[in-house]
Amino acid sequence: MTPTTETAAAVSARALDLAAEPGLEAFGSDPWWIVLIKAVGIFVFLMVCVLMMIMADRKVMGRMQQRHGPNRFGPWGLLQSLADGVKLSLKEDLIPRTVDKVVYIAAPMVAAIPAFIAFSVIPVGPEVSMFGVQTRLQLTDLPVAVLLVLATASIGIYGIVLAGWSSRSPYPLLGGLRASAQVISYEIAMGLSFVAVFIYSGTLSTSGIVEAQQPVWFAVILFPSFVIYLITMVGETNRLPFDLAEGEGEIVGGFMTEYSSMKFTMFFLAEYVNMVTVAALSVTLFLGGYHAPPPVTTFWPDAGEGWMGAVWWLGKFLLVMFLFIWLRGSLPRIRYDQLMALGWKVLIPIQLVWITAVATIRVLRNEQYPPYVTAVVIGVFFVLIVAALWAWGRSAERARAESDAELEAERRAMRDNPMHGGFPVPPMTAPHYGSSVAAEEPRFQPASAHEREEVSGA
Amino acid sequence: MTIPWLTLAIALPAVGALVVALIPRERAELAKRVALACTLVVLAVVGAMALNFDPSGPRFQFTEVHPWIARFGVHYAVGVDGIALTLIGLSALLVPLVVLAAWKEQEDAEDRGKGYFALILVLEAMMIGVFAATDVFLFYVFFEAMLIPVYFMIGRYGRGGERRRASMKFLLYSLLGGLLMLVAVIGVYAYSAQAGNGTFLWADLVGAEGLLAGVDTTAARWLFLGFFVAFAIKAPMWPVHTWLPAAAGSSRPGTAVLLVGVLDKVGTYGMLRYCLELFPGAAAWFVWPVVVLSLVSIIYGAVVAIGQTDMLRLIAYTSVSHFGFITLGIFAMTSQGQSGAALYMVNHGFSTGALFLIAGFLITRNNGSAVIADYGGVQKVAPVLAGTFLVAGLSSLALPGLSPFVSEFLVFVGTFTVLPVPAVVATVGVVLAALYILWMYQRMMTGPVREKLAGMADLSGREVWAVAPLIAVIILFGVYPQPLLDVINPAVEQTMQQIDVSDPAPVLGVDQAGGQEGAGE
Amino acid sequence: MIPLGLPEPTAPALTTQAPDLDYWLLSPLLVVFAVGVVGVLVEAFVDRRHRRLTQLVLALAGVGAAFVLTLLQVGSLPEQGAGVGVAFATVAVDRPTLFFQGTILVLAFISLLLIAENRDGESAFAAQAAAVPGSEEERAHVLAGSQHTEVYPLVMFAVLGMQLFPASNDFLTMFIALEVMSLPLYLLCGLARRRRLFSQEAAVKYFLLGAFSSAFFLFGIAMVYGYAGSVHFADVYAAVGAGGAGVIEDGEPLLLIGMALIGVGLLFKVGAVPFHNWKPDVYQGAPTPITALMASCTLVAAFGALLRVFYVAFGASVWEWRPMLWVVAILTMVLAAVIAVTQRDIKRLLAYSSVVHAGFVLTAVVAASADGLAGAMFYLAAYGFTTIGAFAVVTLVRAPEGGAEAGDLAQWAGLARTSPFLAGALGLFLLAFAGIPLTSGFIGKFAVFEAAVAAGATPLVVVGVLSSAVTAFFYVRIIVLMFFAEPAETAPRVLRPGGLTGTVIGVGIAATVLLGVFPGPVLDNLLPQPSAEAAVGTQPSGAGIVPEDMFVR
Amino acid sequence: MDPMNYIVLAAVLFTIGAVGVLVRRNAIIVFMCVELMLNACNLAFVAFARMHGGIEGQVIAFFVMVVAAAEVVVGLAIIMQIFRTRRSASVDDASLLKN
Amino acid sequence: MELYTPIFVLGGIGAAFVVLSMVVGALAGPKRYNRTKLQAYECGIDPTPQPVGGGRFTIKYYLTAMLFIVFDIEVIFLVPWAVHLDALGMFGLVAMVLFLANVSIAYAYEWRRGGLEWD
Repeated sequence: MTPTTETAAAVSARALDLAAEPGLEAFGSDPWWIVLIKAVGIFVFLMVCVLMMIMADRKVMGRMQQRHGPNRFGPWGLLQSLADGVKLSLKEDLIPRTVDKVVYIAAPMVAAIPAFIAFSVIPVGPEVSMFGVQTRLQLTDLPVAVLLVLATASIGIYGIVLAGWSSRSPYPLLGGLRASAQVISYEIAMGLSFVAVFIYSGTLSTSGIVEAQQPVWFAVILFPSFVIYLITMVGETNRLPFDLAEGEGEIVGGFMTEYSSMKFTMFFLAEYVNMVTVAALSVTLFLGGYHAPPPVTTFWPDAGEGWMGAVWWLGKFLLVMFLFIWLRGSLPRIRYDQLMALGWKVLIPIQLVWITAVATIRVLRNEQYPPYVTAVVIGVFFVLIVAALWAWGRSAERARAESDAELEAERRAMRDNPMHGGFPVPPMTAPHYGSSVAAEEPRFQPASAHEREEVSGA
Repeated sequence: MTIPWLTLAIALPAVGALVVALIPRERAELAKRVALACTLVVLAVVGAMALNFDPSGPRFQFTEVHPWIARFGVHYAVGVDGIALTLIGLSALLVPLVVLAAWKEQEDAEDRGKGYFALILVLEAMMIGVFAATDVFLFYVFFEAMLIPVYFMIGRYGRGGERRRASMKFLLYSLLGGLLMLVAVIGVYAYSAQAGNGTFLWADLVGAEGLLAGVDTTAARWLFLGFFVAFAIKAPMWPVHTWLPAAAGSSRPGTAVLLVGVLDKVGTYGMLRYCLELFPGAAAWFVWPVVVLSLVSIIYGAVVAIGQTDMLRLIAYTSVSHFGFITLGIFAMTSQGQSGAALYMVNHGFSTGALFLIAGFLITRNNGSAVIADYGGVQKVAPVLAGTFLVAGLSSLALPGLSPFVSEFLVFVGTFTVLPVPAVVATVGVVLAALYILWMYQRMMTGPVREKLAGMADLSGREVWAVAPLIAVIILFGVYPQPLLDVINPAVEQTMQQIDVSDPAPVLGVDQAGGQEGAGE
Repeated sequence: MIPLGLPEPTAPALTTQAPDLDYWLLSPLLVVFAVGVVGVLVEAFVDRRHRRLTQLVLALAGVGAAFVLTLLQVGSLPEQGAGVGVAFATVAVDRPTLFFQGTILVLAFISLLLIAENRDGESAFAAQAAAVPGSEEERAHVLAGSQHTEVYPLVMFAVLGMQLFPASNDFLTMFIALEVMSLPLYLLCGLARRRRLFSQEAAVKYFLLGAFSSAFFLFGIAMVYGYAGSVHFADVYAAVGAGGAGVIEDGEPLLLIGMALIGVGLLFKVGAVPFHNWKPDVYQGAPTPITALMASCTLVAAFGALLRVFYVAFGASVWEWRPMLWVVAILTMVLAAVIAVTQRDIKRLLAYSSVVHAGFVLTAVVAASADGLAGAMFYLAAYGFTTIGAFAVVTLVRAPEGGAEAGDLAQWAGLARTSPFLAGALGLFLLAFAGIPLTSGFIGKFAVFEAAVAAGATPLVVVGVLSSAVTAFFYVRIIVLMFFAEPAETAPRVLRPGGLTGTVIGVGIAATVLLGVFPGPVLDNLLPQPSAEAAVGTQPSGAGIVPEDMFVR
Repeated sequence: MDPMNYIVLAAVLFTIGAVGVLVRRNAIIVFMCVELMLNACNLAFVAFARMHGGIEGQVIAFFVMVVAAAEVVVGLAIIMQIFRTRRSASVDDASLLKN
Repeated sequence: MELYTPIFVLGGIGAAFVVLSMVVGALAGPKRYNRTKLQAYECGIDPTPQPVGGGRFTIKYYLTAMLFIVFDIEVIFLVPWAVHLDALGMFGLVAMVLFLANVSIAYAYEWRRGGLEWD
């Protein structure tokens, strides 16, 4: 069964040939110290981002709510989150007696570690010279880079679910379940929103996608995808208005209820790192990555070259991060059923239609069909969408009318008979303790056992 | 255009069965009449056919060959030689008599016997078919399909509490045999296909130039065994006879008549036609085992018969003994032996048929009891019944002047010339036969009349009509067997030719002892 | 070092030429699939009251149309060669395929009639499968007359899988077909209206064991793929002939393991011992119309696939797989027959009988000849009709109280007194199972045994014959019970066969008798014939070189 | 690394799954073992695809994933149903049909 | 392997940080035993008894999981198709439209029959 060494070598060689992906030559050839520098750089960047983000969160929120936010520690309160971190690490580390210990301790790690990994494929800038070595401002790239991001995000969910499960307590369990249901629901819409990007880029590698956004960003030509991505991005990271998993009002702290000290911090950290990652991904996929925005390039062709690219990238990235805070500051938390309905009944169908449209138009153009065919197809899609919207509106109207009528009927019944609908007053037939009056016969006989036997299949 | 006699004889009762089955239950009387009429028409057809049979003509006459399943080389092929013709005649004769005899037997059944008569007709069609088939596959189909009507006749319309068990025993025994035979049948086909032409046509298979000539010895012996076991079960031969007494004891006498009188003949007929002629070499090799088994059957059947307390079972055991004679005659491989065996098949049908029928009359008169001890002094109250019973019984023990004597004699003669010792042993069976028949007669018919039987009626007109033909035939062929022998002998001759055996040269002038010594050396 | 990064292959071959799917040759499959899909839409958008009728009409029309299309394709096959490969040769349209598909469609049509039977608004299926048995919710649904009309689309998908299963020409398609066939059946098994706990249990068992076996099947495919470098049957055949694809040296064990595991998967579907354990439980627990569907159509499809795999893909290594099938066939025939004797429940008994019959068909598979193929095909068709008829009769005999089917044989005693027609029909079917001449069962048995004997497997046939004597025992016992025994104390309630069930029984009887008396047209015209030189030249012991001209390669 | 190692790993995983199916009593775990077996098959397919230098094995892996997903859906539905009825997912408790 | 090495490096750094900080947190924090602290939080009332395995939750979640599986598979098929759409051309488009139509039918069924309602 074992092949001889020659055969194995030959096989490996052929496999290597296959692996030679056009476009990825720039990667995989860095010296080890460059890799190390980049990796440490990314780590530091993430940590700083998280600290700043927490601070910014509170600051911006404060401003939006006509107050100052933290302003004591460090200049303008910049070191506030660092202080928070130190404080958390000095708190008592509680492990409730009932928990499943191994899983309980592993859960925060499972949540946090993958969060770091995802950033490794984000292109921050073009090729630059780093200590005399030509290298790209991107840790690495893969033929399946975007899938790596999705995969790490999915693994992160395990952390949440396991945390909820291992706590052995109702609130964390509910929180964990809600979180996972929410994340997987939005993951589909998110994956679908990538598909349109892949159609246009023809590759899954992040650097390739960025390159494909010359001269137009995908956010422009694939605007619906972009919008949906932004929505799912918020859903994926459990941020307001979608933070049902830790909805303080109903389920205390969600899956984090039983956690304290550094373990609690890790979930927090994971959440913010994930925010950073999805924001960076949105920049990569839709906002042209490190390329300078089109109007700028017309008068400054080299705007996105070298380290300048990183600056552009950072600007876009901060914009998206600001969006997170903005949303949090302006939108109320939605109900869970609304959340699921939005994911399943709105985002997914829109995506399906949109992808079909994109693919159709793309293929029609590739195969050089005359423009009027394309126009007709677009028209057909348009009509379909309008029809769907109309039908949807009508059915929604009907449903509303129905429920209104029901409510009205209920109200009328209430008016006629105050006892209607089983208002919680003790029934007249209830046994009256200490009373000599015997309970009346129940007015409705429960179905006889025989009859039940007959209809049940047991 | 020639008349397809055989197809007619097969189809008529089949159609009749359908008609009878479709007649509503309330009009059962009509159904019986239709059944009787149908059997009589069949008898007429068979009779006409017999008259047209030319003993000096080709071996198979009235042949018809139509392709049936081309893929397996199966044909609907029928034709009769002398032996088959006599057996078909026997069936055609017995069936109307059974119908007559069973006229009132099924009154208490739910469908008032309608189904019973339909089954009899189905059975008749299959009995005629099985004897007429000249295609091995067709033969097998009839051979197996025949079980089903009999199964229902015993199980549904039988008598006694044991009938379910008995019918099941009968079916399973026969089915097991039949399935083994199926392997052999398939083997025959496989070898014929190997020889160049996959077919089941009997005529193409047999003989020195036949398709089976090239089968190697071992294979031929296995194939022979496949057929033989099935036939031995059917025949019934010791030690696979045990289903018969149970089946006969649990069935209505009419059923028993057909079962023992005709059905079991299929076994011996099959040995003669298929075992011997398809595999002559293997048959020769198996002579001694078969002869020994035959002798055991003869003696065992007779001895056990003596000890029976139930007359149906007794008659069944006598048949075991008689079938021993038939197989002995067949495997003696002499022309007298085989003629005798062929003739015995017919005569045994007559005599046993008569015995069963009369036993049936007795049983209906005595509240359904077949126990010998329940009878006594019958001849005083019902002399005709007793008389016919005596004649039938005497024929069964092969009294000279009655037909079985001729066949038994021929079997002895044929056997003695080649197998003297077995022949001598077999004579013990004759002595024992006298014992069981006469003793039974003595216990049942003579002596003081039993109380219950005091008011017993003698045979009614219908019953006389049912038995008289049999008695007549027994006496007729006892005195003058030549017509039968004329028909049978050419077939036997040709059989002997096919299997390449000839009678030993007559040993004129040399004394028996010398001949024996010569044979012994 | 193998790089973990998977290569993106250079542009796949699809790009150079637009793939051509012969939609005409695939039309029977497409029609059934379309009907299934439309059925789902009907479930979604048609008003509850009209659903059943709509679904029924759709399903019957779809299956009927597919059957007509199948028939038409017999004419459009090329004169030369066995047939054509369609859709990149992943689907083989040849004579065996069409015969199997036609048989499946006819049997499915009959089963559908049985499935559709609806007495007093009460079908054989649960009112609401999601409701816990015995709960108030269920009661409410029963009283409201809810019905699961999803049954029809599910059946259509299962039929689609069954059609594709014997037609698939590579292992991947076959695996997909296997799952498309099985998954709806798992669900359908759990939908019985009465004895829902039994039914759910049957579904779980069937599902777990089925998934288990398909995992074996899949791993076998992986091994064969490793050996041959392709999952296409023709390539596998070539690779087996050439001793492997050359990449893995000494890959013989891979092939053997693969063959064995694939065999396990297929034999499970067929229900051969020792992979038969699911059959009695599932047959007993499932709603009887579904049992009928499984006992007939699934068996046909599974054997179709088995034959194609062993005759086409592994046609060059007959000597490797033959001993395995010998053992399996003997075990199947003997053990199942012996166990069946002890059964007291009619559906379990029929299930064991189905196992035994699978053993009989296996003897034909072992033959590895044109005759074997034809014999198996005929047997399956004949058995399918008979078994559907038998299960149709089972649906009519109900326990005296509660409306569940009278499974216990004791309750069947004396059935002939009260309902002679039903008892007669069942008697006929049982006789056909037992292989009595003038029924289709006999011709089938003859055909398979003949093929086996011709291929030198006489010992197998002897075993088969003996076990069929054993099986005859318990068939006959039922007949004895029905016809000769006194009616039971608690006589079963025998429903009058409605139009649909009556039709099913009638068709069963007609097919059983017709195929028994005039099998010629089917045997001579529809089944593959041994080629002329094969008929003359083959020695009995030399069989086992699978004839080349029956299947598309 | 010798690609054959992947095959061995696949075989080991497959065996673990198979043993799990036979040994474990909880229907859900049995079911997960089946999924493990399917994934072992996938590994084998992909490894063989690499050895043969084609993509067929990878494509098959895709289809297997689909099938596994469909099986999960159907299987969960069935197991949940019996679980709701019995409040137990042990395959030993499902013994009404044993004879 | 080279393409993947940096990922492991980054993952290693992340893991080291996470583990380290958790250990530090565990060591640095005070340890003051208090029985109540070790109980699960439930509004001050004793926790509802939980069966081993975390208890049961509504079937809704299973349903969502199944739906997710179905649609995730759809995405699995869409991704390679999208990447190679230009090469696949019209055939690819038609094939995928058919596929999406089938999925949509299942989706419509699910929607109409209330599978997407969360209540």
